[in-house]
Amino acid sequence: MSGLTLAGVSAAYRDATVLHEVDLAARPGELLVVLGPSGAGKSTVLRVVAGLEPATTGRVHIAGRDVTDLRPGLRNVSMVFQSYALFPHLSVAENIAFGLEVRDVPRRTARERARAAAETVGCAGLLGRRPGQLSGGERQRVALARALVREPDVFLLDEPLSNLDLTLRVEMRAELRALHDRLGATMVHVTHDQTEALVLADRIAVLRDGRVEQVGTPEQIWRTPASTFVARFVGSPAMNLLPADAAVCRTGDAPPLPEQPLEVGFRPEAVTLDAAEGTPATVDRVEVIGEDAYAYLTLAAGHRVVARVPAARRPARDESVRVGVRWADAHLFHADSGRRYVP
Amino acid sequence: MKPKSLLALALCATLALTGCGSGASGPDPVKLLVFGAPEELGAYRTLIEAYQDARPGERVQLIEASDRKDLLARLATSVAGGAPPDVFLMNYRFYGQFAAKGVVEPLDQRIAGSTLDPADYHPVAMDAFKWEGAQLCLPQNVSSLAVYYNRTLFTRYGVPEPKAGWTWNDLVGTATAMTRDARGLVIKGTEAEGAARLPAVHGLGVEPSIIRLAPLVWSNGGEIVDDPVKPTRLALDSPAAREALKNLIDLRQAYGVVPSDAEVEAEDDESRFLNGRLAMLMTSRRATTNFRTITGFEWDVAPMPVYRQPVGVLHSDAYCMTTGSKNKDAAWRFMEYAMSADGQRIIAATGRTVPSHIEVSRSPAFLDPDQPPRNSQVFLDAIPTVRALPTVSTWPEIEDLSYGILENAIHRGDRLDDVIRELDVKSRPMFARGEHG
Amino acid sequence: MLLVAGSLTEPGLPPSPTPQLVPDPLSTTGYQRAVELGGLLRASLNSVLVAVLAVPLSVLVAALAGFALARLAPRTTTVVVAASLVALMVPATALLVPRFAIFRFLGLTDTLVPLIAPALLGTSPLYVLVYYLAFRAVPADLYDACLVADLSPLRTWWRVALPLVRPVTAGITALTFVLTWSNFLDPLIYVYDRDLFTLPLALRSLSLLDPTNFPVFLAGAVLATVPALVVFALAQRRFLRPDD
Amino acid sequence: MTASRPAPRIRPDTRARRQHLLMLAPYLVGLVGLMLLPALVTLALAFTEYDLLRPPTWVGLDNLTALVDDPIFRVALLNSLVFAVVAVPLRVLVALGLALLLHRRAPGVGTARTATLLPTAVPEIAYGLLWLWLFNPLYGPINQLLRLGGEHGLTVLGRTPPPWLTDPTSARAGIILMSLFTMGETFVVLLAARRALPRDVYEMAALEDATGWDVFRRITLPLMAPVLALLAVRDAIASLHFTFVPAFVVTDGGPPPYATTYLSLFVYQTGFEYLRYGYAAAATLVMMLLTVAALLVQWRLIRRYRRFYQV
Repeated sequence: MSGLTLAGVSAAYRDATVLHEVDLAARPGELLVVLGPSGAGKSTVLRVVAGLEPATTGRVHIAGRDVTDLRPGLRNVSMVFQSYALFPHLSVAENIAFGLEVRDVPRRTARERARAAAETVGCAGLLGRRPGQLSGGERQRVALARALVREPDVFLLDEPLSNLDLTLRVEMRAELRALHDRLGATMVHVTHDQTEALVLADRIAVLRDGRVEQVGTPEQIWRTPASTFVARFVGSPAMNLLPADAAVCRTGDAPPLPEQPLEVGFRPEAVTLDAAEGTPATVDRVEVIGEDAYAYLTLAAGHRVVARVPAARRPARDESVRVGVRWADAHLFHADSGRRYVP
Repeated sequence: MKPKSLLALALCATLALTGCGSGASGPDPVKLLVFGAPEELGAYRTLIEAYQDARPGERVQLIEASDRKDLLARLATSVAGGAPPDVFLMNYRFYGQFAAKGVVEPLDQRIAGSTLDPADYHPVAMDAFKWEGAQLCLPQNVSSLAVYYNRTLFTRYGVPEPKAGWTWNDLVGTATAMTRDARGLVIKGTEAEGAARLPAVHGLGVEPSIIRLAPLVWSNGGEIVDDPVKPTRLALDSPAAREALKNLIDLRQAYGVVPSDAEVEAEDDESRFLNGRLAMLMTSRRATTNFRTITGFEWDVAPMPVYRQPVGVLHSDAYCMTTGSKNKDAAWRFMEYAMSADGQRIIAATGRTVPSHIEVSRSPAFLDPDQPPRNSQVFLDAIPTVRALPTVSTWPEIEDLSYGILENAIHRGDRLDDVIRELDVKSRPMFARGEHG
Repeated sequence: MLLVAGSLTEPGLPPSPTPQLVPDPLSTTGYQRAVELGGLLRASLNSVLVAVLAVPLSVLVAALAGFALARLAPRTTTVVVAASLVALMVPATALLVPRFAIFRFLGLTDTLVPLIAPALLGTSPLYVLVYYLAFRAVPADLYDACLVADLSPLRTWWRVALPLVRPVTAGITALTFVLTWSNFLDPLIYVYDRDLFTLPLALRSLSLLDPTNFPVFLAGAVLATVPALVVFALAQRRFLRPDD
Repeated sequence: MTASRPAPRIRPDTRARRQHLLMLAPYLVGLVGLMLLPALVTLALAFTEYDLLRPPTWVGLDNLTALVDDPIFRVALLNSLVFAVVAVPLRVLVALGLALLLHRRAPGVGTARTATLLPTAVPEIAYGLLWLWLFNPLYGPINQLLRLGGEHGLTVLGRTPPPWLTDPTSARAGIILMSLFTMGETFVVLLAARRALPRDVYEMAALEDATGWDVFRRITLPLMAPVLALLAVRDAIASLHFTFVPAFVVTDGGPPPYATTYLSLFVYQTGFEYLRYGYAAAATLVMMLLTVAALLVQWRLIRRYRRFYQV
């Protein structure tokens, strides 16, 4: 069976610990997205798995093998770097076949497999070129092909889409997903882009300051964020977060609040501006994005809230509105730890 | 190519080279270190070939340095590194530092046990290489200064040729009469730079050095150093020495008969003579080899001019054996040959030397009437009068120092008192560091 | 003006070493005599031999060492780089005597080996440092990619790192060649045998000729310069081009 | 964050480490065996009296105190410093001028660049021989050129052409002149540095209608200052070494008494001609201390400009 397990893995760079006893597993054939802001240690996770950084504690298993003490080349992983790390002095074909030749696969076989891999990712027409002559998207494909050709136990992708422009990114995102579905390979994909994570992932692991904040399906991450951090990191504009006792008009079925310091989070979608008994608020500014509009409001008590409204029915600036929150879509968090409150 | 094979290739190449570098089999050849102009080196190669022909099985390797400084650097480095040459050729003025430091093997015992008879050689040369009573080196030549002159030019301008017994004033007069411009008119070359007419022929060439100055000072009754055996300072402040020095400087400063410094830099005296643009040149026998290539005019030698009594200065190079030599017996056999009448004849034939072997020096090998200079007898006549300069170990430094000061004196016209004082003050520490034999 | 002088002086060297004022009708005699007196032919062969062995070896050593420095732990690197900087300050004259003792101990005096030996330190530690900087400037991801592909360091160096710094190699090869080719002090001290003389040494004996013999020593200088110029011109095309 | 990761390091994989050390080994052998050890031996000898022929004897600091009183050493030191002060800025300026002139693509620029580099390629001895001829006071091309149009061996201005090799000032100037043409390496670095300057700054200047001089003074010079400073220091260090062959071959330390006796030549002469190796070693020590001082300056400059000039 293939798959990947990190058990209590810590890693350090110079003297600073960048990973704190991370436990993480990717099931065989699963596309696991590691999501987090810059400096969260996402890339370090990949590099520890690949063996490019040593783990100071814990074990790494790939396909059931303990690879913690193996050098990178013996772990049977492929990696797509953020910069693609194509060798500028080699042609595309040589780049793809590079890993095979090194393993003394016969030349002819290597070339055939390289061609096959190139076809899989749709860059077979580029085989004779040099990386310098390729566009960003083409380089990305070549890098993917180079990873594919090795038929590894795990694919490691380090922000492979971050250097592409938006259109291309959306396109490649879909292709990547399709590719994964076709290959059925175990992939670990690192990104800071929550949309990318939500679209691509079988499961998402949210990383914060070298610790795993939450692991779950995109659905779980979206619906039941385990902490205020996850809640705010996923979704754009970020989830509103207020003290639970703030004076907000709760609409829908709203159970009484427990008697402890809590924070309430709700996405802009959960805000209504025309609640009859709503909390009074002023509109600071309005952003229109196509059919939708986001209204930035200041509540009477001074809290700031973002609301999503249909563009056609957006309020004007400085207009006074009455705000209500659909309580069914609200999340409660412990005010001190930021963890989710489970009644 | 795989990187490993590349590495292997480089390694092999280096090894192969090491292998071929260490070269031929058999006993190590005797290493002979000499310096000289390319022509001079040819003379030593001839000698070595003759030796190897005469004694099959013996091998001598010539190590060539291009000048005395290179030779010193090589000798010192190789001695320090523990692999000195077996024999080196060294002027007595410079061998002091090696003698004082025990680098030169005393030869008395070997001489006693060989066919070589010290009495066969000019004693003044043999004595110059005695250090603390022991014979350290064997002089291959005994030479002194002479005045080479361009006979053709003298004939053309109707100036009487220099002859034995001439005085310093005669020399100045002759030189003045021979300093001519391009049209052949006598001119004064004192303002050579920027003057309307430059001399096309200069009357005299002389190096501003102690070895050139010494015989003049001695001839005038003066001394170069305070004590010839254990010198502590230059003694040029005596009236006799002052006069000789002043006269030397005046050649340039007052009479302009010697080329200016720029002219020397452009064309040194030896080539100036070779090119027929110098009437007289005061130099040693060494120049002869070079001058024998002259085809355009006739030339000859005359003795040095005299102040009060004729005195010459010794020029002598000797074969010295290093104490560190690992091949002393073979080295000695070569030295014996080089010093023998045969060996001396070979070197004499090149014209470069006045043989130290008395018999050879009087034989046609040296006095060959067919080879210029016709008047080689001049060199032999001078031998009884020659004196040696001190062999203090720091003499090379003193010569370098004095050369610079004298050069400035002659060409820049520094005040005589300053020159003498500067020579004295700056050379004292060098004398103080010196060791004597 | 200086530019004109600088550019014209050198290329102007080969055609006419004869000035107008001094008539020197036989311009090739200079070359003939230079060859005879200096033994320039034999010396050229020796110089070529030394260069052919020393230059590749030197570049190899420098490239390997520079790569290793770029990839080793910072502490090792710091020590070696500092030592190299110190070594750069040592004047050549300070090395002659101790080196002579070493070569004698190894029985290598009077061979060409001491002339090739400096290749062991890349001819000058400077070149190792240049390689070190060049290899360090290669994007880290490329090295990581090699690690993931299980390339040994040696193969990483050969397959990836070295091709990436080709301009540097061209430049260093040229400089190494020139340094080796014009090395003068080493042969002066270590080589006895006239048959092992290298060009600079042969030229040295020409430099003692009289100033009026300049056609001879200029001829020698020209002979010695041409190969260096050719190598340099070839190489500089490479190391000046990439940023064109 | 991947891109900003500093120098690549691998985990302490013993196999890779061993291979890397193996790759470093030949150089280490050479560095230690052929440079550091010999240098150390020589520096140790600075505290001895050693004539190369007899075993050295320990004299402590005597050599150094003697150096202080040695007029020749002082002259040599002064000569070296003067050379560094005069020649180094000139070399850097010439290189800078040429780099600025030749950084653009234009017809003939390639040839000019090659020409600028070529003198650097000439073997030192050959270069010395060449200049020996060029400087020849009567027959040398330089003075022949200067004499063109003048009469009786004078220049057009009616003055004597410089007696290159016989007058101390001219000789020093001559050595400096010789050194000016061998700034090829400096030129290459400056050329690269000039090209690395951001283009938009110059476009900005063009919009402001700045004159060429203004652009140079206010933009190019400040931006290139760190590189220039580094090169100057490097050159100053190197100048201690590259004065040797010219002084050895061309002027032999003269004109008298010691106009072009530089430290390097002084060390060679005292060590190998006068056989005062210990004393020469002490002078070497002084030379190296000077170099260390220069390096410290350089190091500070690097630290100051690290952001500017990423080595």
